[in-house]
Amino acid sequence: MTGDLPRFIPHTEDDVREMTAAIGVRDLEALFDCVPEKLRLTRLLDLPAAASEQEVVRELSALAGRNAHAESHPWFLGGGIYAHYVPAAVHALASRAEFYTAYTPYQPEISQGTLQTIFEWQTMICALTGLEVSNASLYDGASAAAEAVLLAMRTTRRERIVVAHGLHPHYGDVLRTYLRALSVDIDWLPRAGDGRSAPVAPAVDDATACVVVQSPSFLGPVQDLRAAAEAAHAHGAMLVVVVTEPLSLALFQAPGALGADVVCGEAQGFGVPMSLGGPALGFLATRDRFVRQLPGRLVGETVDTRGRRGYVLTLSTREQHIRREKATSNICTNQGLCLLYATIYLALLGRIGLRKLARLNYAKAEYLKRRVRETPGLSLPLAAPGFNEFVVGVPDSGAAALARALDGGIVGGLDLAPYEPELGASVLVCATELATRDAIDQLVARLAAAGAGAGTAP
Amino acid sequence: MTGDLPRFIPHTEDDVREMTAAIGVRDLEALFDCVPEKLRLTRLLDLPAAASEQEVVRELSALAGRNAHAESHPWFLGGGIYAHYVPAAVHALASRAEFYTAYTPYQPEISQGTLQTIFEWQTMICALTGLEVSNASLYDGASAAAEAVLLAMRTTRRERIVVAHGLHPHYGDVLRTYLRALSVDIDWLPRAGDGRSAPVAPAVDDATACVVVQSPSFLGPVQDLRAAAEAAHAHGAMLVVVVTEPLSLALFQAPGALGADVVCGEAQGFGVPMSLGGPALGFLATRDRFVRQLPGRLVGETVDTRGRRGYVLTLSTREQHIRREKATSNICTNQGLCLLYATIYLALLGRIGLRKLARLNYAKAEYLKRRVRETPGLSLPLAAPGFNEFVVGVPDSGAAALARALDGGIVGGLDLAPYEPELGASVLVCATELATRDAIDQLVARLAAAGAGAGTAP
Amino acid sequence: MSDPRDDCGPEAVGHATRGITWEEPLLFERSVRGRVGYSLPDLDVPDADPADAFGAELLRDDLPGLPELSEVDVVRHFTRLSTWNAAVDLGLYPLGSCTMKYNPKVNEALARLPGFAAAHPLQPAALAQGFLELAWRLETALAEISGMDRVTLQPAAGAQGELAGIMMVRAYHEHRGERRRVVLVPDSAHGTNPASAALNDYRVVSIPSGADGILHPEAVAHAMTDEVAALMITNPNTLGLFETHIAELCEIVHARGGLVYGDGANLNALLGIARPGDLGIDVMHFNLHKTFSTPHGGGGPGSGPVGVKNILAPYLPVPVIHRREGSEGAGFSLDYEFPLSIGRLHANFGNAGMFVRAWAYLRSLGPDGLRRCAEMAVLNANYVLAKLRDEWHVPIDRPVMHECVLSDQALAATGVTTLDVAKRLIDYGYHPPTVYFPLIVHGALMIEPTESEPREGLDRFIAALSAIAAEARSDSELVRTAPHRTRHGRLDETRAARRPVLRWQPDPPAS
Amino acid sequence: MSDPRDDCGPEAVGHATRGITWEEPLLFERSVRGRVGYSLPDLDVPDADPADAFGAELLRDDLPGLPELSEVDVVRHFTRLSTWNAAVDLGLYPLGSCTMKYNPKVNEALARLPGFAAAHPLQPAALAQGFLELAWRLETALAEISGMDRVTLQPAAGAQGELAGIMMVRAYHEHRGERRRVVLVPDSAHGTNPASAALNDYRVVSIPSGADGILHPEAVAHAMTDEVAALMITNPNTLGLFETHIAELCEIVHARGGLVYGDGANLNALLGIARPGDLGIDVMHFNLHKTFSTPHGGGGPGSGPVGVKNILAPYLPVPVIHRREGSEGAGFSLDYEFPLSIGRLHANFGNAGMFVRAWAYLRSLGPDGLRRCAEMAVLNANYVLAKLRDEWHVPIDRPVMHECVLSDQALAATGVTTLDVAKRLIDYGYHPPTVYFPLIVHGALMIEPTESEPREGLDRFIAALSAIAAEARSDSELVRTAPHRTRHGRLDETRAARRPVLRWQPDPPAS
Ligand SMILES: Cc1ncc(COP(=O)(O)O)c(C=O)c1O
Ligand SMILES: Cc1ncc(COP(=O)(O)O)c(C=O)c1O
Repeated sequence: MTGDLPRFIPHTEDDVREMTAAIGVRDLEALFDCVPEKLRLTRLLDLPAAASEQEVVRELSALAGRNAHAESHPWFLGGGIYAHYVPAAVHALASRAEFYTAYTPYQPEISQGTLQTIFEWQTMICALTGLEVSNASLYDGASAAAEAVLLAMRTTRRERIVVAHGLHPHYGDVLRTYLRALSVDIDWLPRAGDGRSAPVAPAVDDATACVVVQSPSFLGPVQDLRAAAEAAHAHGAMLVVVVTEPLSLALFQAPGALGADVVCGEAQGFGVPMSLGGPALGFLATRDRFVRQLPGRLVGETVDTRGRRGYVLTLSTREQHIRREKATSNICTNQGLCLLYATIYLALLGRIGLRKLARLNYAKAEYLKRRVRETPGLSLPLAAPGFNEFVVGVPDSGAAALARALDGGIVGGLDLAPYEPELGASVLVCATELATRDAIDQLVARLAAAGAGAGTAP
Repeated sequence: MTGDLPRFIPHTEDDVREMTAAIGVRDLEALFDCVPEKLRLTRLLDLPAAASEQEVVRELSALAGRNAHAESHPWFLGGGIYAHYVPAAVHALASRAEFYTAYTPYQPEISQGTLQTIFEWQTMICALTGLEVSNASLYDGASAAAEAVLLAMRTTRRERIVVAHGLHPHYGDVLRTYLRALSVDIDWLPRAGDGRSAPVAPAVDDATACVVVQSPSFLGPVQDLRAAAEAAHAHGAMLVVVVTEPLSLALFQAPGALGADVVCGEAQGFGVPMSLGGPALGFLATRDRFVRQLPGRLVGETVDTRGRRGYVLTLSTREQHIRREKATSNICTNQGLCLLYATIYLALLGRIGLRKLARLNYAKAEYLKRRVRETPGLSLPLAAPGFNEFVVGVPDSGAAALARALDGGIVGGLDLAPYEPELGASVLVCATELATRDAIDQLVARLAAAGAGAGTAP
Repeated sequence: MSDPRDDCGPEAVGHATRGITWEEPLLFERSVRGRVGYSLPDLDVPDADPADAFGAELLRDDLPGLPELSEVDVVRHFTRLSTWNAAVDLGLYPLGSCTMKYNPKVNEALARLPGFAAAHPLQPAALAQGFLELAWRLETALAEISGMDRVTLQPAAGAQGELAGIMMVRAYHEHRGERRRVVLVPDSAHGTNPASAALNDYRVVSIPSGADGILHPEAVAHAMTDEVAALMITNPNTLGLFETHIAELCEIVHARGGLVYGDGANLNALLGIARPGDLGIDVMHFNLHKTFSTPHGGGGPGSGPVGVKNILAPYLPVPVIHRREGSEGAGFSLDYEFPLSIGRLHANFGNAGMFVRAWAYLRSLGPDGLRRCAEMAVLNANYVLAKLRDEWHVPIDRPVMHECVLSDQALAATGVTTLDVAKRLIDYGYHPPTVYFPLIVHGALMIEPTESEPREGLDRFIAALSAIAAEARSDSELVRTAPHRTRHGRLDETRAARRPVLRWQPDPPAS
Repeated sequence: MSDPRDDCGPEAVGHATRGITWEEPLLFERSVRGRVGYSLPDLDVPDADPADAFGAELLRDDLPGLPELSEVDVVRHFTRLSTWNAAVDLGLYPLGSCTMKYNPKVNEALARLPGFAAAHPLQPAALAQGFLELAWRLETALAEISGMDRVTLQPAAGAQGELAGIMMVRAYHEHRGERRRVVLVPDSAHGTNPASAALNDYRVVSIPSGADGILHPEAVAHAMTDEVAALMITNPNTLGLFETHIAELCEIVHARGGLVYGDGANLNALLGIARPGDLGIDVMHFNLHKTFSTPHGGGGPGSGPVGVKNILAPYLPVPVIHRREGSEGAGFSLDYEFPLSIGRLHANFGNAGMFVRAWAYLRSLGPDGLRRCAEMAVLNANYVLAKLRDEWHVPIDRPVMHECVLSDQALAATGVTTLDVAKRLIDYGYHPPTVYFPLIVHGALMIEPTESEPREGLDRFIAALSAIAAEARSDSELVRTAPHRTRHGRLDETRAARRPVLRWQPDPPAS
């Protein structure tokens, strides 16, 4: 920059002179007298010199230009973060400075906009999960799953966990990380032939705090939640259901209605930009009786001095700023703005639209499945039905098949080799409302064989 | 769309039923009984069927993708609309719905945001032009120039106009269009050798309503405004100065200080997106004594019932909604939102920044000039100095030279053949703060000769 | 709070209340010497001193009139200012004749795409095919919607459209060797109509509306002479009434060699229902910022395309967008070969950014959606009328189209005027309707709900107007001193006009 | 208006007033059967009935808990809600410990570029080089700023950063065969510190701060045993004081084999002035949403990168971004080969969108600008303290760094508490400071102006606090019943906790 002061630090040299005088210090340097001489940095930081706004825009636009994205390519890559269309109204409203330049609504009289939004979110998450209480977001689906397990351990005072096959592998990693310090024994169940998890019943015992089941699973199949609930409850354990594609909640029976005690996961699919997987939107809902074990912020209804309805943060005795080492979680800053995105999105899609959208996703995936079935060289290794994502067996290797798709300008899905090697050459593909029939036909042709074009479609 | 109702027309079929009942009509059809049967359209309009939001985004994004723009190419094309960097804060603030979904502030108590902004704009335009009163925008620079001439004709009750050479040719066209119905005699002055206009003095007489001088001229040169003012005033005529690159006002003496009675033109350069030339921002300022002849809206200061300062639309007896056929202009809807863009922009750049930016533009243009001078095959046909834009003589033809630039990914300027054929093979090039030294070197090399690369730069 | 100035009636009605608002002075009063709100790149070329070329006296040495502020100051300034406005996104804005419909958000996002927002009007047509195609499609769609043969998008707003239209009328007559000097304008017309005619040096003759609020053939026949170049008509008119005699009126004018100009400001009521071209209109303007949902921007920009019948096509402003079939798909170019053209009206294409929004809107609605607009707009206006008919005076009580007009006559005894009602509506959270227009209705309150308002929203608005009527009788002072909830009380417009203060000036330094 | 509840003192001070505000019910109360706010593409493939695969009982037949609204309803709903918030863009938000600095607009625009906002975490590294380079550059810059050797960006907020940091500490000790069970935390620490330690199954031992508000070597030495895994220290601490004994404290801990965790929430005060790594800190977290200007989003998202010295590098969470020099420039890949890694903390990269904003911020400021942040933040805090020292009780009156802490003790006689002062500040247009934290100060008012506030803004804030102190003495009722200007009066938090209503439920149908 032309040696100008930073445009968003308002102090002029006159300000500095008068303010140091008012404070009674010699100069700016003197403000740091409390920092022992020998601890002070005696050089400038070794960082690139300041750039002007137009240069910063150029630099970062160039970096952005070197990333593929769902608007530059037909997109079949899911695996926990989903490419859905986000209505323009969501961005327009979430960009209101009163929302995004505020912080946690500690002072309700001047934060009702944020508080009412959270209350609306809590209400809709309860409706979608079939449960009674939802918090005001957690970091992401993975930490939400870990917090759910901790909630179950606190509630049951047990330390054994059963994890059904199909939990997102990264969630599994995060769960291990969160539990490392605690002496927890985790039983990871194998996969059944149809792609679902092996039955949980045999694994549950009276020492089990909870059974964790992701449905639809990482590989796509919808799991048998009712059986899992019965097995868990038979031993006084809790059922934690994990959801990574929230849109599936609009199609399938609410996990709460099938016996889940906690439903948690990732709500990015509800109108939050993919943004390389973060900021995302962890959610967690449970039953009223577990509310005092709930991690994170919670908003409740109350009245003001004039008897007028309003909203406040409540039951904070669960939280770190009051309970400190005895808190239900250490979370403080959460994913509030993503919650706003999702609340606006759900308000727009609503009772009817969200179900229609889920059906649309299902139909696209089913068509893709059919085309896979019809196409020599491709296979459907897993028989269990799912929502908008499933495993496709490819002739050579996942990497090769995806490279062919990319040659056709298509981001074709996720190579499963690093995740489920025993599935052989396969990719995880996801079809949302953004997938056109033409793109699907192209994808199938390219996954199947080198050089093949959409021509192979009937 | 899936046969759904439009998402932004809220009526449900129940609403329709109950409302028609309340009105006492049979059905919707009956609401149009007042439209004679035989005049009604008996078919659906022949338009493409409704598309979903995601499809509309795809379609229009594809169309947008087929236009070159200042972020996709180094940009040296000006000629009345200028590529300047617009700070992100301008867009962020101008996107506040309270600004852009409101209309003309007829009701001041609920429109102070818009009114104060206009008052601030009026103040800054007065400062920039060196005049005393500014209106709240006109359609664009061309209609502003036409309105200025009409103002002068009303004021002087004369019908002869002298137009110095260098008025933007499109402005000249619009002036002709506006004056066609009135019996006006327009004297178009020729160009002097140095690129400025031939002296105006000889052309002015006692029948002359005004002298119109654009400075910097369409071809770049700064004109002799003082001489024009003296010549005009000597015969009781007014001097109308037209400005198409408003940033030049930050570098040069205010036209008002040099004797201009009206300063008008295009303010797009002040932070308004180029947007293919519209919406643009016509401005017009004059002296207090001519205020009753001013076209367009005007905001003034006043107080409310509690003595608190506030702003209102004022002196509207000039306007069509009061004066009808006797109004000073027929304008109603103006370019309010563009005025907001420019007011925010000027607030950010401010007293110091705007001058620095002008100097930056000048330096870039001077460097480009120097490189042209040094480069065999290129010439500077016009000697008179200017601001950030000037004419470059090229070896073969403007079209060929610009095609070479485009091969290098550069939008190199405007081919002057259609505008100033007698200048021979030449292009009008403009260098703003967006032009990097490297791009300038590339441009010069490519304008000069086929295949030449930046290599030719020292 | 119990102060009636503060609390306006039952919550059921009061759609607004009082809350905290931030104060904010003028930019100039916030300015601090040396404060920086800009950031400019370093010079990567040698600096150049303009004094070398111009000499100091031609250069400015300072810009004292501009402020010095940081980005933080500026952001807070305009964010706060914005909170003082009413807006469509905050609530019903039933400004009659302005069609303040909701502006779909996706239109804004699309208009901001660099391919539109950062494109230049003078870039070669080959580099602007996407824009030219969009503009061409929009022209074609507007022609179909209106029943016109050709459309130009150039006029920047309705009034400039009128100007262009009347210019074409003039060119048409002149080309046929006729020098007609009169334009007929109904007394209910918007001010821009006579103003646009006058700008074309036409003498304006006003035609009285009938007692039923519409034009009658006799009135027009009586005024129609060979001197008359055109009749300017607004249909539906400014009372919200359909001009049922339109066909006959056009015949009368045409019979004497005149043309009929249609003011399309109220086209919203006719979308898919009837087409001006089919009614006999020869030339008309559209207001993209009304009928086609481009935002009003706090006063503009608008966009006023003009549609014409073939007889007027030769006179269209240039350039005209031309579509040619090419080997690989269609191509678009700019055509200047219109020898009879009235010329240019805009330095470039007009308000191009509005074309993008309007086209996105048309694509979102399609033929059924457009018709739905008209139906719901008319439904809403008639619903409001039906619910208010008993309590309020309705000067001309007939079924309306997109808007209805009430008057303050029923409140005469209370001393409460239309202006008072408008101001009191603000306390209830509504932007007031258009007031005192059309001029032929004394104390007019012109209400245009548009199709964007849901039924329950109208019910609240209706309840507010009823409550105000009651207040006028029970506590007229409360209404006459409104608004009470806004940051400002009623502003003194007379004072502003008597002692005009039109810009900020620093107080003389108190030395 | 003269009601003191409505008009707070001289305009000079009152930076806020009352204006109109729109009411708005819950989404669910606005819902209307059959209303549509979505638009979905037609099915271009055969429809498929999930019942065929799942049978009806596994499917949902309705979503009664969700509303049915049009886009207009939704836009008005959230636009109105937004107007009920205080925000940095509206005014000073001096929430202590949260560093509510201004969020430059360009950062938002850049984070919304499709190349960032629409990119996927699992796309091949080859298709995400721009992002990986940005993340790598940010890591490198944070390391330089903090004096740490390596940085991970994965933690989603400061608290998760603490968790990660303490996990690494734990892994470090365990790898050396040590099983230490205690973490030392000063009594002035933020609640997340003990909570994070506890999540790692550490016993938390609280260290008392000295009378001068900082930690003393004796106190730490006294608590330091071979059982202690780490000391968690916040520097500057939550009283805004620099821990002058930091070097000695670190030595004490290191001498007994412990490590020192630095809570970087207050790093803003040290930018370019001193580096935690040079002070002896072994591991620390950054809060990008504080120090590096990413917006607080109404509660989040934040971002809590963690920096470590080389001794802890083997334990960093995976994946780690790896940079390799390639023929045509550098390339970036994801490295999972960290056998001793604590593992993953986030399903993906962490809050990547915040990396973009933070990097844009760093590029905009450069080394001089960063130092300027620290200087102006510290200048502002000391200025506020200097101006309020006489009127307000300052529990520990020493030169501060980025924030200062007052208490309500001076008002004890008036019965006005810190909470009352906070609420009354709202009437003056300010978001209240952090209250009742740090816990060691009774009735704490923790004020962090940050560098974003101009001097005259601080003067107004100071005047407001003085005015409130005066009001407390002259009309304590006015302060104890504040706020008065907001849409809501003081809300009953006790009732909310006693009878929790945590979601909306329809009233039982009155059948
Ligand atoms: C009936 C009528 N005609 C013409 C106009 C002028 O249109 P514009 O404001 O776009 O110039 C208006 C605008 O309010 C109008 O209501
Ligand atoms: C001193 C201190 N430490 C830690 C934290 C926790 O950081 P975060 O909210 O980002 O999780 C905070 C947040 O307010 C804090 O102020």
